[in-house]
Amino acid sequence: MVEALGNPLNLIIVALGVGFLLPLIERSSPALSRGLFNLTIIYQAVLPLLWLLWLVNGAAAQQIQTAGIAPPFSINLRLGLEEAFFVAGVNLASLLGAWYLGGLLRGRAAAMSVFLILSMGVDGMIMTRDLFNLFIFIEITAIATYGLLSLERNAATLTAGFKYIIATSLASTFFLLGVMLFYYLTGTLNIDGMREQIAQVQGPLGMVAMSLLVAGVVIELKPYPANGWGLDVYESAPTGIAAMVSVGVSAGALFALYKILPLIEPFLPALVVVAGTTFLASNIIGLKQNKVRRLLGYSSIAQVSLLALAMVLLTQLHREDAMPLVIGGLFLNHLLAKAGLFWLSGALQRNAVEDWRGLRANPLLLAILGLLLAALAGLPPFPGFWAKWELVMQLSAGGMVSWVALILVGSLLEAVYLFRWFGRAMSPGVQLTPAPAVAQLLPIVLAVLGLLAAGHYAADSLGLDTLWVLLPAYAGIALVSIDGLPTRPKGLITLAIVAYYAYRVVPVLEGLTGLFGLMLLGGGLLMTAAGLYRGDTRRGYYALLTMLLLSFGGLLQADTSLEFFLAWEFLTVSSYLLLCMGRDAAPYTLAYLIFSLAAAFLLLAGFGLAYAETQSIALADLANVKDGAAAVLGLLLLGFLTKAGALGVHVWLPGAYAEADDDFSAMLAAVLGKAAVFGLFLSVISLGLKGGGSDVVMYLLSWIGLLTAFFGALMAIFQEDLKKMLAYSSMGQVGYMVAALATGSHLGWVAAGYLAVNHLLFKGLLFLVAAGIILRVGQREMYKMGGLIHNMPVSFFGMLIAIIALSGVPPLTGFGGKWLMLNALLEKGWYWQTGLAFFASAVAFLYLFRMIHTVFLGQRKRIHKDLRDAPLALLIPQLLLVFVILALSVQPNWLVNPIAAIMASHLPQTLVMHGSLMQSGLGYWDGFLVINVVGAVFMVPLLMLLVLSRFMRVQRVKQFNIVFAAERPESPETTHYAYDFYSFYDRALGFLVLPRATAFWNGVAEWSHSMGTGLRIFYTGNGQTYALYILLYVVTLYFAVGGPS
Amino acid sequence: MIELPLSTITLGTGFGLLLIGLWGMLVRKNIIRMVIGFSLIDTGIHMIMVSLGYIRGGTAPIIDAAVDRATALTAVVDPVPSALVLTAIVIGLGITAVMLAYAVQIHTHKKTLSIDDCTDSKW
Amino acid sequence: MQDWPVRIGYFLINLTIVGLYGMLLSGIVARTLAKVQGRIGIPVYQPFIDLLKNLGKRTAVSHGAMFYLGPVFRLAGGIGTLAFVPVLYGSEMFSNFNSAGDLLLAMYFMFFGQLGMAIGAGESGHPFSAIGVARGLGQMTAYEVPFALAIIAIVVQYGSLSINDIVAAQQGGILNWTLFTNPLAVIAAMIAFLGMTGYSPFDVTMAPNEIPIGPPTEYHSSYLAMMTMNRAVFAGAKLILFMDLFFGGATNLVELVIKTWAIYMVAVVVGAAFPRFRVDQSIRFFLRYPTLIGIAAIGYTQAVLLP
Amino acid sequence: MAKRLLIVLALFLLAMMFWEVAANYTERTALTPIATHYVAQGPDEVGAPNLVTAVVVTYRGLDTLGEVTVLFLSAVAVGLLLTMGGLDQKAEPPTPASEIVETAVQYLFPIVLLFGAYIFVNGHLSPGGGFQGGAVIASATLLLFLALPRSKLRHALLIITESLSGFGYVLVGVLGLVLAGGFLDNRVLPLGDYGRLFSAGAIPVIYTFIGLKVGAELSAVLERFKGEAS
Repeated sequence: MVEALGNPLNLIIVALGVGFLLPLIERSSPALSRGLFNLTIIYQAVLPLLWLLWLVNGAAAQQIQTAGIAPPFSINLRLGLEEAFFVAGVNLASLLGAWYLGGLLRGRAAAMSVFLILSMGVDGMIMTRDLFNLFIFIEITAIATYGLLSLERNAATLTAGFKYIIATSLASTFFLLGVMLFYYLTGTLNIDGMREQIAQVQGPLGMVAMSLLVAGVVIELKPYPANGWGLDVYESAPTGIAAMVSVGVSAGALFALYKILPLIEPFLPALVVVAGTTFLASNIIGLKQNKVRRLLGYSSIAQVSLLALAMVLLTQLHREDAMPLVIGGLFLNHLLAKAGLFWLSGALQRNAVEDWRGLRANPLLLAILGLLLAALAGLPPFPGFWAKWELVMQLSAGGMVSWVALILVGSLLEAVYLFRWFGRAMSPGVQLTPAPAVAQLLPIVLAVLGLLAAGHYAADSLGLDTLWVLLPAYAGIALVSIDGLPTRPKGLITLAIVAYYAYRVVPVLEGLTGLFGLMLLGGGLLMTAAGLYRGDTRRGYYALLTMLLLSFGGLLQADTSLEFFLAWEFLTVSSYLLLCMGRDAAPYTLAYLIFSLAAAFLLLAGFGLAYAETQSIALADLANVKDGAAAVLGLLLLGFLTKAGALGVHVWLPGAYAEADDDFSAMLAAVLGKAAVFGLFLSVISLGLKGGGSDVVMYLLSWIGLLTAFFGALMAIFQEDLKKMLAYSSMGQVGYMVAALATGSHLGWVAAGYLAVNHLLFKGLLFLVAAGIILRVGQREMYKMGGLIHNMPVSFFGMLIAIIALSGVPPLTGFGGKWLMLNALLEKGWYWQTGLAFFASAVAFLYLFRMIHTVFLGQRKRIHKDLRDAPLALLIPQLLLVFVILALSVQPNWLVNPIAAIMASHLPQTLVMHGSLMQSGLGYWDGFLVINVVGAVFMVPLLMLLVLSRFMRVQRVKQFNIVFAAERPESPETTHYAYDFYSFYDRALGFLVLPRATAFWNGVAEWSHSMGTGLRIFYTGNGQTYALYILLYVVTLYFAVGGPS
Repeated sequence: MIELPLSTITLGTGFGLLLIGLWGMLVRKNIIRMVIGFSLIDTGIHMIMVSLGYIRGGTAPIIDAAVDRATALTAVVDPVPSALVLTAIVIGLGITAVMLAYAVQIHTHKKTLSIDDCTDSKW
Repeated sequence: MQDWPVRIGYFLINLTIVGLYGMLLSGIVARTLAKVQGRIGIPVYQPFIDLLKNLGKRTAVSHGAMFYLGPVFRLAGGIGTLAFVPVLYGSEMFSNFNSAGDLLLAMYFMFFGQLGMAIGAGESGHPFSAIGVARGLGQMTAYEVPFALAIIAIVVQYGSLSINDIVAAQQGGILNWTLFTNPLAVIAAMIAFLGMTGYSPFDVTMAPNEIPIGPPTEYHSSYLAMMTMNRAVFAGAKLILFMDLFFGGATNLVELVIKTWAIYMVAVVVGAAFPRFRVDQSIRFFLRYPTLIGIAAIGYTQAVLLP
Repeated sequence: MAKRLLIVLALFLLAMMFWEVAANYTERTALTPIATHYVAQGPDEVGAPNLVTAVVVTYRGLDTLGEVTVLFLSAVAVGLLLTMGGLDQKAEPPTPASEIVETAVQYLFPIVLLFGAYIFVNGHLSPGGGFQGGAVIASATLLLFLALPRSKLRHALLIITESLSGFGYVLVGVLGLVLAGGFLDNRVLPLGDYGRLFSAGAIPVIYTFIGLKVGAELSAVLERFKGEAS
């Protein structure tokens, strides 16, 4: 009996038997028919899952005969691992889908039967090994879909349905013709039999047969541009049905393609082109789309064609062993995420993307949306991430670099429109309509959970220490569950977790990773602690922050490029979401994400190229790359530079740094930016010293670094917004590090490490001071402040120390960085760059002075009379940073010696230390002596002034005790010279900082949008035109591949 | 003049019907006419299917008094395409019925049967 | 290496000499300018009188702590710069604390006083101070470029960042001076020098007619006295630096006086002859030909001097 | 016009493809190995003289089950589409048929039904079968509608017939799985005497189910299209 229940054929038998009976049963007992339907659909889902389990555990693939007669004389089916996987996926989706559809199905026996038979039809498409039988199942699926489409009765659905019928019936007509020709040529209908007889499929008839067969299946997969009919259905069908079409029917078609691949060898290249074009075109057109369902339609088509692309490419490469992870991962990802999103859009009854505003008021829905979108975009820990990784590695190893590029570009575009949607949901807006019923949400939640589980499993299958590498995500999820607590306890919990984590992790790290471990985790802890000054509700903030900080650990501990990339993506995701929490961050978050993802994809491409050469994903093996060293280095550097905000790709930076929450800005600029520097270090250490092309890359890098430094500083001086100024300043400072790294000398790398530490200290300090100011003043426009030194002396002191440390004026830490860097540049013989570095560091004085002057000096506004200094929670971290800066100023060796030792393990040491005296090849510097001399020299006039004024009763004067234009001014607004402070500089050099990069990227965006417009002109909405495209597709395929003999 | 084999003629006719049907489907604006076009395509396909299964000089694959088992192997046409065509006909019928039902509903909702007016969703 | 008290003593001697010399120099300059403009002008000792007068005056007002510290920073910057530059070549007594750092240290330390002063002046709340600082800093970024390029050129030329090494390399005859071995660098540096001294045409920072004396507007009495002192020391330090780098340094005080006086006169003469640039004009000026000359100097050094 | 040109071009190219097939097609002179098996072994394995039926019902029984499913689905789809808020109700009342026709139909209707039943019961012996029989039955319904537009079918009966015969078909298939060699094996019943009505195992049973089901479904479809006009 149990055995009978486990017969895979039951998938067909039970669905049909129940399907036929339901209308009858409904007449006597609707409740019974519902119960039977539920039972059946659960059975249909459980059975293949069990089989999957058995097969994974070593059961043999099932060959199922019918009619008691052996194939090829009868029809046979197969349930192997891949079939079981697809069937289980599809049936799971239809189970959840039926649950979601609920009311639409219930009470309509006819609809329930059709739904059952639809998923049965897909199962059949997957399992059958007979070509004509495949055609039957295709038709069953198609007609069931036609029936379900009619559940919603309006003009759009009906016309879309009719177009769908025309298209699919044409496709199956061609398929049928192809099948018949195959039968004529091979004398069998059995797919395995045909494979044996494949030699017969040749000549003019073979060509036509193959092209018809391919066309039939390919059109089912909705290739661009012959896919308008599919999109119309996605847009107008009931969401539950659209989801089934998108995931179920497509899965069947995909599997059909998989089955016929061996029969159509000559068409593989054409298939690749078709799938690639469709993937790219759909994603480009998606950019223009502002209705969610059609958007999901484009995404669906893109994902399915990506699956097809991966399938065919891996077949061509004979890497079938990679298919389970790649195809399985991508499929499951698409299945659950896409269905979940369709359901969500239906449950919320919002179609226009614009209508999703205000979803942030409901954290649960927002979380669901975010997780599903993240999954769809291929972010970790979801299965798509692992699949994409493996795919890129395999394709790179196979030398298919241009396909890697296409896949990455397409994925990026997809992320753009998906996260634009998410951005809308994060924007403030109207309150939600009443929240959807739990019954509708539950399947969606289950889909999310399924995705998480699948992601975990996929990571396992890659042989990772899954719990450990996914720790950031899990910790984040765990913290979400205590999100109800008040803010400060949550902050303390985060601190405790991260502190313990750092305590465990940092001591284990060595060398460079140890240095960055201290910086990233130590700095992260400090900034987190500073964030405790905020007591307002910050939903999810600490959960994400924990994720971010733990990902630092992942980044540092990564031994393989996979682990590195994973941690990197975690960083991207968590920082993006944290950024989204900024009150007015919405317009900037998308740019942040796009550039971050672009950076990540560049890294991925770089790692892929490295893997292609070394067949290893160990980071240590990056150094073994030889021929492709320059290319790998270039890609990695481009990726890290994008994340670091180098000139040209910096456009995301100011908005992001400025609009993030104030304490998170400090984290972003001071700490997170160092992750990119770490990456730069990593790539340069592994690949920068290989000579040849690498030298060119490093030379270019030096220019990029210094131009970034210069333009960062130059743009900073024109900002009125305090945080934007700091943002540009950060950009510039990173430029120096880049340039120092580019030298590829011991001295230069010491400089880079020193600059990084120093930047962490002073930029963290500056952003924290800024946070305090903004908290008190409620403003970011600097010219609306002024004279705050009297109210906020400690903050002033902090900023003073920070700007001296930044400016590079001795005796504070900044000079050490400048000295090391300039020495390194000069030693390298990069004189022009050195000149530019001088210029850039001089320009920095301008914004530094402006910042401290405009905020703290000059005339105080009347409304600011009673402001107090920043809260203690902010001041203590500031003072800590001040203390560290001062300590390192007195003893620069405490910093330089360890860094020099670390770098000496990579390069011969050129920086020589005699006690406190440092010697480079050109010059020398004794930091300890300098600060003593300066201290002493400072004492002289100070004492002098003290002595002199002892005899005088110095009186503190009132604010307006000045004479200005022969008047005593009365109003601080007119007297505080602050707005457009460097207008003359603008006149002199302003032409350099016209927003060219922004214009360029806007141009790119506009261009892609108009590409989208251009590409979608094919979608006229006319069913006849669509039929014509299909016809043209068929003939094009035929003539492109072979044509008449 | 070369004498064409029987099945070549039916094959050609099938292709011809298919093309005519396609023409109807692509050019006629009236949905009902498009459905008729589809029916023609279907019929064309069926003719092609049967033709492909034809064996020179064969008869219906029914083994009874007319064709005994001994000679059957050389006397009958391939039964498989005949079986398949039966299935295909039924499926074609099913699709045609659904198409017509859609046409009826479209007419109810839009008061038109012109395919050019059925562009509710695009881009 | 001697004991600290001795070194400090030496430095104090240096400081005094340079300070006095700087004061004298400003008197001479004032006098010279007056002659050029057809006035009688002040006696050369007038700066000393002014200084004493200012020191003796009572100061009654302060705008706050930073305002108070501004002149301290300023003067410390001047003295410090001097501390890091060797005054006479080959003399231990006149080598100051040159061992603390190389040319880069001296270059960056020059900003110390400027920045401190700017912040102090800012607290006064006087718009003229802010305007003056803005202009001063803006102009500074511009003349820094040819100056830095010239420095790079000679560092390339002499293969060292050490001021002592650079002076040493110029010994043994007038033709060994940078002035003759690398004239392009010297031209670039001297144009930058014009900007540094703040004489016309680059005197828009102080611009006595527009923003009465700019940054120090609110400073008076002993504050002003300290600034006057600084101007003497700082000018002296800068002159010595230029002399060391471009004019062969000096081995005795007489040589020092002659050379620095001559260098200073360049600025004075030019200042007497040209009207004032607007600040954006001067920025563009420095970034045009002087910068090109600086670039040419590096090119020349690399292409002609090194091989 | 450009579109028309494109259509012509597409059809021309398609015609070229077809020409390739037709021109290179050679009429087959021998059966394929599989067909040979059917012809040679079919009568023994399946016991049906009509080999097409043998292939349809047994060898490719799954296809046929699918085919029945397709028909079922399209009947349901038509039902879903045309019942709820369905047809235009403003159609003119149909003109009644002449008395001769009405009378003739009363006599013909049962005969046509009987003929349909004959066709599907004998499907394994002679040309015909469940689908053909079912279609004939449906043509009886059509005749009825043409002659007596106001006539109604008994829905309950239709649904019961449809459901039970469909279920019965599946059940017979399952019996094959349990009692004989596999799903849809016709040898659950004895093959009987070759060429007799009660022979070829379950084929006549299956064809009966199919005939009833197809007849019921097509009739239902016809009634849907007729609408509620009355």
